[in-house]
Amino acid sequence: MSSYEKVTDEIRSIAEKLLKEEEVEKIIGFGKGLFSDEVTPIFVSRLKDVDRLIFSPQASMSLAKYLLNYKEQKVAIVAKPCDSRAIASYLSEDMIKRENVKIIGINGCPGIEDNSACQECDIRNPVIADYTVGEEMSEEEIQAEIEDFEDEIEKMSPAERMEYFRKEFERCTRCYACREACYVCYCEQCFTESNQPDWVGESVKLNDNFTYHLMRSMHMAGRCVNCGACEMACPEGIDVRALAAKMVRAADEIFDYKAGLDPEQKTLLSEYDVNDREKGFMDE
Amino acid sequence: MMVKKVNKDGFKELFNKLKEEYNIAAPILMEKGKKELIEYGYVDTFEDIIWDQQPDSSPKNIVFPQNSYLGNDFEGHAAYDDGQPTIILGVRSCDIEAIKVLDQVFIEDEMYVDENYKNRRDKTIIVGLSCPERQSSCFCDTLGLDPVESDYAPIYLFKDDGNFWIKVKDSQYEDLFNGLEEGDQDKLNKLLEERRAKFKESSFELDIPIPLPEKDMFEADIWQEMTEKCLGCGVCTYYCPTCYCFNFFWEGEDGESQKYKSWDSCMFSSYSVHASGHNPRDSKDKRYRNRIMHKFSYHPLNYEGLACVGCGRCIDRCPVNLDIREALKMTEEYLLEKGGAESGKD
Amino acid sequence: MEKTDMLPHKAEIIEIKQETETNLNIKTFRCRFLDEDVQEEFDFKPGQFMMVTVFGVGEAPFGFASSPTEEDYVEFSVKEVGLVTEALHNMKVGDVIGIRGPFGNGFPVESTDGKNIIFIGGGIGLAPLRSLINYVMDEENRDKYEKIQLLTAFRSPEDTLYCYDYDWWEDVENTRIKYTIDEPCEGWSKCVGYPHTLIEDKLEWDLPNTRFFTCGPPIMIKFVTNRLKDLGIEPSEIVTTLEMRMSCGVGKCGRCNIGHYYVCKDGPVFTMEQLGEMPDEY
Amino acid sequence: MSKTAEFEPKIATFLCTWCSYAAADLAGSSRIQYPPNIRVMRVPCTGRMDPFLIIKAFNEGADGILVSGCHPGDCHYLDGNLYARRRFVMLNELMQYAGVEEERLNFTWCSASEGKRFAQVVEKAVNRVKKVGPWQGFDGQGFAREEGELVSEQL
Repeated sequence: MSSYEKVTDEIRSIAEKLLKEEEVEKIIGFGKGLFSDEVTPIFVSRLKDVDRLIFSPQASMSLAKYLLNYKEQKVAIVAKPCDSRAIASYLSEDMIKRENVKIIGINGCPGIEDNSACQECDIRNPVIADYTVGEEMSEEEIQAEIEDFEDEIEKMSPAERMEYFRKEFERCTRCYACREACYVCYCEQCFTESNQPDWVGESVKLNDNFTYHLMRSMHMAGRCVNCGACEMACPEGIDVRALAAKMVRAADEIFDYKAGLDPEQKTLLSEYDVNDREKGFMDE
Repeated sequence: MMVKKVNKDGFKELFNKLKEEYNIAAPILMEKGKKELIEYGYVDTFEDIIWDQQPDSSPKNIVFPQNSYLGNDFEGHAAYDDGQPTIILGVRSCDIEAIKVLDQVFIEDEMYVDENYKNRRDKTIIVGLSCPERQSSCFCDTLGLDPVESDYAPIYLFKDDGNFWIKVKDSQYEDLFNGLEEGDQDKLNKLLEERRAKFKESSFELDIPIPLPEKDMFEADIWQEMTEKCLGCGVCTYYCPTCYCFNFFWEGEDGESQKYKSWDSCMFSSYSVHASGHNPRDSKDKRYRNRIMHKFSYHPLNYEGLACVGCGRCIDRCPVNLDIREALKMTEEYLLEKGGAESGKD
Repeated sequence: MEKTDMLPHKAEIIEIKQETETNLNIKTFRCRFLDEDVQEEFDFKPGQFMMVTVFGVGEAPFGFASSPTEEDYVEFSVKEVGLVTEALHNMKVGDVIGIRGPFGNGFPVESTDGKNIIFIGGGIGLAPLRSLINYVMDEENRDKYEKIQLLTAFRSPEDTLYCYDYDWWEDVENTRIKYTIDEPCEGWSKCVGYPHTLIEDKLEWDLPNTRFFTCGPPIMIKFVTNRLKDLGIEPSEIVTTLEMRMSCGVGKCGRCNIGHYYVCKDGPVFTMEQLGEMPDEY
Repeated sequence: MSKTAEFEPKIATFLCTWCSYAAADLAGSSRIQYPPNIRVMRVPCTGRMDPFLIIKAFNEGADGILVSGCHPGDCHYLDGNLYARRRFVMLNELMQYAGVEEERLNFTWCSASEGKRFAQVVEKAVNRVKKVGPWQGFDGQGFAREEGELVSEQL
């Protein structure tokens, strides 16, 4: 696994080179604010700010979504392996232009502090990158990291699971930080804003919250890269990622499908295979 | 004006006495998934109350809950909850000033008084608390607030290590505290002065005209850069003690449909989108401009005083820690650069 | 008569007029309050608006289309665009809706005494103007004003509104009523073309002491007001009414603001002079 | 009768117009008896089935859902049901993981000639839903019911 300091230095040197040679106008990375020392996304366009770029255990946000604001500009982006999968899936959906993006991929990603997604992360090297930092992690090392992981919720009975999610979603204030942090959610008008048909009620009663999270998680089928940005963004500490992680595991087990592995890959639900398994059907 | 002084046990006794007639809300530790946050909640045991740390969210949801039931279509009169009155204990100056902003908008406006809010607010007694020390992201004194004491709360507490000083400014509540030992007013003032001096100098200076010049700021080109990392979610408005924008929603069919009022956020796109699809504020930088201008220009123009109390919640709870202090600094630089920021109405 | 708990009065629909059907679906609703003394006391100024509640569905702002002189009912016109408007369009005579209001500042009626008036209304924008037109054309008030001219603009002959008023408007003395549609269409003998192109040759626009009232789609308001300014009309004499997303109607819920002005409380009627000072956030 | 015997589940049923709806017609015209608990909604193809419709059906008080379309391979639109198949598998996984009992979610294929099979499918679905009892809503508050009959007639 690479160390944060080594990754930080390499990012800075690459960033300096890119800005000096004017290959890009802006570097999207992580850094500290002026007044607070929390590590959050920053946008470096001047050489003197290159030293603000940091990679630390707090670099939790998925930066890929910011690329949608710079479609016509040349930008570089610091990409954790999960972010690189998000970028690959954007490329497969023609949301961004490959020639406008320089990807600085992080090999052997050391993970994000108390981000439950990193415990089950099985892809720790970027799937697509122009430059890479840190040392690559071998498959064995990756498997060693996650072999003792098992999902607690899966072991519960349906009633216990329902109770668990009710207790979690009761606290939801519908601030939609999970939706805005997620690379998948870039719709112009979200289903939550539609009142014809009225999919989700506007109250923050448990039923509407539960429906909102269920419906949003259904969009994660075959597209979620399990980066945990939604969970890290939630001000109420809700286990938002649980349902989406189930989608990731289900796609892997049933259809042997992982999201965002390469830009040519089609998304899970936008193609089919004649002999797909019909798991859960009445007569299977 | 009456000053009482009690030790910890004396205050606990007072707490238990008050608990019979009042619901008491105070900062308590709330377990939120893997996070543990200090928030205002209804409390039964005195020991649960946390005094020395600024709560992670404000008492806004007690006086102005996220969903409040207004009434239904067959009775036609407003639904008032006739529960016990509430005491909110341990409210710091920033949150008291925030409630003052809500009162300005919903009660003190001569043209329109919001019954739903007024009914709830009249049954709430705010008990202030002198702020022990600055937290990482608060800057209330930069905006002219006095962290050590606010005169908007009828009752004010000063807690040093062992004792609770109770300063009762509103005579109607004096009988709640009779039978307690008198406190020496000068000694209390001395303690307040000491704490005020001890309040370490804030690292955040700000020199902007209030209200911010409307047209200059509107055409400023700083908003895009300022909100580059903003996700466009609604956390800053939902956890801001002075954000009071709301919307209505209905439940149930005709004949027994109920009308509710719920929080709304100017950071959401459906906040100002027209039926035709046109949206005067269609991107997050325009919305954040509206948010900053409402707090530092529009509210001072329509009412008086700022609609920001420098509590720092929008910084701490924001997923990307968008710092309102950085935004204000950029505004200050822009106005200085633009040559002599003339204050007052544009 | 300020009901301060944001709950509506109940009102019954007593008449529904289908204005247009082919391109846009516009109906005009005439309602009476169920509670007699609410109907008695209910008064409003032309240019004000009300929040109409469809119980169990939602609420939306509509300008008064009837004049305050028509005392025993209120009228408003609805174009079917969304949830509440569709629910309204599915209603029939006798159904009950909720009305909250009146809200907003309304047209500057008093300061228009003794002036010439020119109305330029486009599409559904004619609805709020109609409240003022019927008010000034009413025999009680007609003599307070000099010449009254009206230019109504619609997309096509099938999109005209309030046809049943045209004869009455034309009969009132010292008035000039012009109707226009966007493109020529056989069987249409009146004017053709966008309203801002017809001002010079179809209206006596240069009478001294004239006040202009215009309302319509934002694009039309922009062109008409710019053309009037080019013709040298004082911005303070060009009055329009704006449409914004609204919920409370009393300047509290925060969404309808332009700068620090709340369109529902400080508007919806503004003069071009006022709009000039405000940031163009609409 | 004891409470459970009384419980007559309401099953939101989405039938593809070319096969399963025709199968239902065939079952009816050939007088094949099957439980009356299903509330049929016709969809042009299971490919049109938006997962939200199923979640909304539960929010409107349905105790279970039954979705049936043409057998894979003979879809009128060639591959509508093939797309739908993956969607239903993932939706099924999600709903069960969220705590909805698997008996409430019934996905199957019925071709136009299988009137008998359609009746058996409905029978099986109704029994499966009866086994798990009335649906209490995602928030557990349940729905207004008068003696087992769901009040809100939206379904």
